Amino acid sequence: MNVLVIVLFLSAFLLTRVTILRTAVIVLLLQSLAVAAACVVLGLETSQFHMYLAALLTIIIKAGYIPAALFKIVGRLRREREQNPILSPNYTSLTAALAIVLAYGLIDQALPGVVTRNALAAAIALLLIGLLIIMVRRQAVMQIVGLITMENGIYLLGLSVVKGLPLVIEFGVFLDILVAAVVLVILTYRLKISFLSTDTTQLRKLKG
Amino acid sequence: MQVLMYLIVIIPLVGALLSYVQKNRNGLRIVNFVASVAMTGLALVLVYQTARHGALRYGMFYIDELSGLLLTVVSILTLTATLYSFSYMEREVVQGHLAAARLPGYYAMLNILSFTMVAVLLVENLGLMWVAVEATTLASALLVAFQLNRTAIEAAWKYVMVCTVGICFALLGTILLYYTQVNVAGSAIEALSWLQLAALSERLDPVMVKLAFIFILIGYGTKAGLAPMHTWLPDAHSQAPSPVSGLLSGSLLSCAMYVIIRNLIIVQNTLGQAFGQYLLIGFGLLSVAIAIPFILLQHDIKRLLAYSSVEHMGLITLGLGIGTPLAVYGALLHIFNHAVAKSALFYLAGDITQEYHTKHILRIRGLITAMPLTGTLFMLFIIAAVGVPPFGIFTSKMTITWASFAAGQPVLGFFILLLLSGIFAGMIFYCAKMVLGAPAQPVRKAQSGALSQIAFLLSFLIIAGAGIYLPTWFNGMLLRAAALVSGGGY
Amino acid sequence: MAVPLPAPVGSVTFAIDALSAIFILALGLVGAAACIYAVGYTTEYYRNRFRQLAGLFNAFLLSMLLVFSVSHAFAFLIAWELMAVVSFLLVIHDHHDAENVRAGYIYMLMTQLGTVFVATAFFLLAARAGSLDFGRMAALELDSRTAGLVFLASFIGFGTKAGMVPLHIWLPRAHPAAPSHVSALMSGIMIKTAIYGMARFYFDFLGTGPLWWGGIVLAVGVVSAVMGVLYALMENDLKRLLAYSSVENIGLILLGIGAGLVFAAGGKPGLAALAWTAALYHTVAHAVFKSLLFLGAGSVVFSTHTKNMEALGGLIKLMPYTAIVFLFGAAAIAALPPLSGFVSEWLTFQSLFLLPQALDGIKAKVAGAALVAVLGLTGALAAACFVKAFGIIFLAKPRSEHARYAEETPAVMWSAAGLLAGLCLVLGLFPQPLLAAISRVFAGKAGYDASVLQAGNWYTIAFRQADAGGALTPMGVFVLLIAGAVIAFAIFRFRGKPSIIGGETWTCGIVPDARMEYTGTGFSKPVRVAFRFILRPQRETLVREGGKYHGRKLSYHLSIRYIFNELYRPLNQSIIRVATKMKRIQTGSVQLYIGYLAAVTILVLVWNAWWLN
Amino acid sequence: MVKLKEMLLYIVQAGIIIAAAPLVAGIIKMSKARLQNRRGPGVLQVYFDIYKLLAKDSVVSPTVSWLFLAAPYVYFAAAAGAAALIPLLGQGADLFVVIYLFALGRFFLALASLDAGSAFGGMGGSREMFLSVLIEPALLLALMTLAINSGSTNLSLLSGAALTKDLSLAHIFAAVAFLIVLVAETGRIPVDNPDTHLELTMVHEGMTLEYSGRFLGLIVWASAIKQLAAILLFGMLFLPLPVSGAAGIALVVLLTALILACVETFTNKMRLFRVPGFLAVSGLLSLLALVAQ
Repeated sequence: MNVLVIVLFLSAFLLTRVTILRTAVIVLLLQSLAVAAACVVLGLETSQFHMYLAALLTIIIKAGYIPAALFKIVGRLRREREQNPILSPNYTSLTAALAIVLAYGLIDQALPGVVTRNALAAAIALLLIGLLIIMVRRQAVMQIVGLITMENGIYLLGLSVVKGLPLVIEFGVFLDILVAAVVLVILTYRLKISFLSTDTTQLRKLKG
Repeated sequence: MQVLMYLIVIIPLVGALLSYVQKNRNGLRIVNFVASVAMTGLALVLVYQTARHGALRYGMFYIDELSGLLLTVVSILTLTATLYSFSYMEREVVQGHLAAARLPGYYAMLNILSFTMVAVLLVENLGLMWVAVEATTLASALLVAFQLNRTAIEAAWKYVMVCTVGICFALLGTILLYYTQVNVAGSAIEALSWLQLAALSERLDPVMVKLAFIFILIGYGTKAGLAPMHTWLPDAHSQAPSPVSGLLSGSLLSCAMYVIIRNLIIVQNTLGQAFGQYLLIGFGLLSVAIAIPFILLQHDIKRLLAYSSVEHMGLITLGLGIGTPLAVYGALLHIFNHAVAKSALFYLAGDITQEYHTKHILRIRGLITAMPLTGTLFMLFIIAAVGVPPFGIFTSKMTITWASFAAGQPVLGFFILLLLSGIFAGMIFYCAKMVLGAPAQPVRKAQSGALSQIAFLLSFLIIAGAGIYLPTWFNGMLLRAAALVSGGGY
Repeated sequence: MAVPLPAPVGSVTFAIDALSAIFILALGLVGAAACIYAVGYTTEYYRNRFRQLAGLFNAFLLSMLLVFSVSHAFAFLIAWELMAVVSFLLVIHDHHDAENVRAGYIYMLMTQLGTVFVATAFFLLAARAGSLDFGRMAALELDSRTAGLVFLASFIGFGTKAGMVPLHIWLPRAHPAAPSHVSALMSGIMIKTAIYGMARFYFDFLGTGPLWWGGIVLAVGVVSAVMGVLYALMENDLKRLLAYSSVENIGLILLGIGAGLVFAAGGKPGLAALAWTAALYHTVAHAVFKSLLFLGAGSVVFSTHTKNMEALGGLIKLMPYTAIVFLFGAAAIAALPPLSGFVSEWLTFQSLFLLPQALDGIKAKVAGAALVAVLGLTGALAAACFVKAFGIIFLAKPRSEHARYAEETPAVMWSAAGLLAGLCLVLGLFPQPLLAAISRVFAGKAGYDASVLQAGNWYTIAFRQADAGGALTPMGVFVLLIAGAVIAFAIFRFRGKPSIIGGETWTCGIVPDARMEYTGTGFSKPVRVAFRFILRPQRETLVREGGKYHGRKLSYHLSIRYIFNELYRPLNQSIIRVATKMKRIQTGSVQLYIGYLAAVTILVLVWNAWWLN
Repeated sequence: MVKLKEMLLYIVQAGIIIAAAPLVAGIIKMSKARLQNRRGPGVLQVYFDIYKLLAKDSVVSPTVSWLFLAAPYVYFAAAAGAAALIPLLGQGADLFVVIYLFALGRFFLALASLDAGSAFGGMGGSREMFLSVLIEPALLLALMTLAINSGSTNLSLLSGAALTKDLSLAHIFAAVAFLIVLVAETGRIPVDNPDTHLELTMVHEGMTLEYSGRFLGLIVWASAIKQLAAILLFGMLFLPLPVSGAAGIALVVLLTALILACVETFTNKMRLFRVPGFLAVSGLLSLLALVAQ
């Protein structure tokens, strides 16, 4: 479990530094795999069948379909990369580090002596870093990556505090994430077609 | 009854399927007309039964007075939106904004949207509710982007990003709530059933519930357009095709508010009223206040209406925050009134923009001369929307204000009134600019399609009627729903 | 009577008591005349939109009736707002004129602000009473702080509707914009709904209050009266002149109310009743003669298609009946005996004059005397104003083509106005029935004692209080005037039957021309100069070289600055400025939007953590 | 019917004042002439003037309407009515009634001045109304100083109060204040010049410029009545009667007439826009009187 936590931290941390979209998607893939692995580990611990099912779904959707779709887009967006991000990678990393510290602090504050302390911290860190990436990256793909990271964080949180949600709800959540990814991918294509770039900071026409 | 409930869920799905495979435009119309009328009719029957006989539960499906009210809103708006869509989309095609081949896709999405909204209302589970709410975002996102021009895509992007992030927060909150439930009752019990949660609520861990509610409120509040998470709202509502704008503003926001109310009931039981009150009143006041500058200085007719929605959502939140049965009654009534009035306003705005080929307020003049029926109705609906009798919004607005005074918060009540008059100033100003005066271009009397006129008049009758008389069963339903919310417990 | 409304409003009760009855009486009188008038007025003018106009007009009447008759706060607010919106629609009836739309907008906005305060007043009370019903509110004993707040809120709220300075800015715009028979109702009755509201609050709900209530009302009344009539006198637009005159008359009514409050606070129940009687009598009297004047103005506009007085003149010969009824109105509003205006003016004078009795000390004396002097000033200015109005419009030669080809209006129009003219005379000569009705208002009200106002007999009105008293015999004055006229006639015929020789007006040898006549602007000049410290007149003279033989051509433009309107400008500008600044938060950046989301979450969490401790 | 008898008393009183008014006007004229070292006309001259005017034909402009012809009657009736209400024989009436009867006459005369369409008439009317704007507050203030103590504005009570009072400082202030108003109200120097026909200075005469013959006769007479009524008011209210009864009243009237003549002789007519200052002095004195009581 601790290995997974380290992988998760690392992936989140890496995300703050990458500027090449393809690399970001690869990191996301790794991260999702780690989450799936966490599911399996938890399944072993609790010997609940539906944890394996959840792991499978995670692999299929978050480590399978979504990265595939993103790879496909990224393949089309040859010249796109994260240029002049709103917050430079160094600062972003710094903030991410702060977020990790904050995560640990929050857990010690709210749930002192919890068994899954590290996993929880990783979850919160993922959540915060995902949010951070959405806020400080211009590229549409990076934002999608941030969103999925955030989602992973919440999922992990669910895993570590309540051993996952009931199965029906879990299904629904996965379905939603799938559809969300589809919608976002479609919109990214459309961005590319209409704006000739997937830089979201040019979406400034609607204001006031 | 059970069949009824399933049918209400299934009909839109079937409608979506049939629309998608339908190539014939007339067939498309018939399918959608039948589907929307059938769904609305059945939903109203169900609501009436609920109002008469109390809550009904079948498996995961549940309907009580609160969801009954929202179901009324959603079904009526589905009907009017569908009716209005016929002529609106037809004209879009005629004017060349849209390829005729995309119409089946539109109607399919529209049906899916109403399916998701009905699902939000009928499931008896916070988790599934979350799923359904997220589904509404996704279903409507493609509708927002339907025109596929730059602004529409921009709006859709912001819509999806902001709302999904928000809804992630809501998921976090829901998980935390689940955590408290598991802690108290173990995992044997039905997870995240809000009936169960409410029953357990007094034993839940207050600290966690507090945390959960903050995330839930901010998460669903994003969806409900509460400031300062409302930023996506004017973009999405102004860029969507007008029937969709109406549906988004009228029923989707209401659905998000409904989810907040469901959570609120549990939280209030655990924490007492004060905690939720502070948050709700804070967000409510901020929403009403933040809408003012945007309404005072606005050049886009649909954004004007969208900001007005922000304001109304704020008002509803205020009503919930004040929390007395009277205030909640006012808030619930306001949900209903606002939905009917605002959707009709969006439809009318759609007609107007199609006729004038612009959304810019200052380029629209002399509506009442150029489009007598549309212009008159637009003015009346604006008057209704700013809360002037004899329209329903006045009653609900004043009920909320009065409740605030009666609850011993006169300063808050006064501020509500004052802020609302700021909104009033902007809305009436731009309304007068558009509706009155002599039209700039030579007058060519334009009319909307017959079906859309029916939709307008239906909305008008409802909103005018609601100001004068509420049927006893409906009123009783509202009262019981209000008692549910403020009394806590089912 | 109770009518069920959508809960939680509950059932709405209707109750007509003595107070409502007086206002309903005025509404009935004026409404009937306006309806008859409309038969003639609307057919010609609004053929296309006749149906809308008629519908809205009747809705307007209904809404005012509701305002006077409901006895439930929520229903009152509904009726109140309904009245506002219907009259707004009537104001913008002729919406092709951008000026009207602007007038309507300002009206609607000010009314809305007023409603904020009216609703606040009602709800503050109702929250204490635990009920929205008037009866429960009246039965309530209030602590002085709440009572003070309710007083202020109701005064501001109703004052906006009444058009008291400085909340009057909508009135001179909106009243002229509406069709004339509607203006008549607006000026005659609608602004009186505010007086009704004040009376309802100060009699029924609040009871006797501290002295400063009356002080505030008196101060506002004085400013309204003087400023209103000054602006009226400066005005050359006939309907605006009448509208400003309404501001003045509201000021006079407020003087009565203020004096009533002072007396009540000072423990003089009899005088309090007297002062309120003055206010209520003036309310009815003003309703009648102001409607009459607006109907007359409507007839003038109907025939000449202009409201500009400088373009009128000589209508007394072309429209003789309209002229006579207008003259009645003008004389009544100038408070000339034996018409209705005089009776209320006399009552108001009496109550102000006795003001020192409620208080001790020199200040009260000076204040009372000053108020009486100001009332005298107002009366004289009003007389000047209506000499100007009648003289410039109806007398001398027509000043433009508009006036030259004017024709008398259909009989239905001038006779409707004639009814009101008759009422002016009746109310002036036989004030007793109305006074008796008014005195019923005070029955059983603590702090008021109507028995002071005994009608000695059918021709005298009198009051007598410990060391004060007064009597007025309008009928006697009338008889004396008739006798005087008879004597004058006798003197006139003293040396046989007179012969009258025609001869042009002497104008130093030139053929008289309409352009030599005194203008409205000229007529009001002395007052303008004397009051220039308030009116701030500005003039622009444009000199243009004329033809070879004509010398120079002068065009002259005069305007006055409305100092109270200038109060609003900085407010307006700062609102716009702040709004512009606030609009910047919606930058369009999706990253920032999510930043807001994150920020508010953190804020709420921090607040929560802080709140826990 | 007691009231009928009272009414008759009023009318008799009005008749007396009507009859005596030209005489008082003549007395003022004569004493003014004497003060200026002229012989002047006899005291009955005003009667002769009116008698002559009543025999003359009237020249009436075709511009005018019935109002022009009716105004002299109203003016006369109002003046006569006011005269009847001074508490001599009759019970007197309310102060405000007298003031507003004056206003009634002024109102119609000003209207009539606009009717002929000449610039002079309009100017006269405009100025007259302007002066009334200044006079009325001052007049009311002056009278208020008396009324405020008696608790009534009934003239008979007021004059009773004046009679019983000693000549205090306040009383003198008030008397002077009223005198100023009296001068202004009756249209005499320094506010207006009753003898001028110079366009730019006339006020009252400007209004009546278009009247001739019998109409003018009526107006001249009415003006005299109004003047006498005002003088009586002053005398009754502010001067203690040295002898009771008719002789006392006559004495008071004579005295007031003399004062007026003196004022006219020793002052110049002032510019129109200095009149506000003049009447402000009156107001100030009244206030002083109020405070001094």
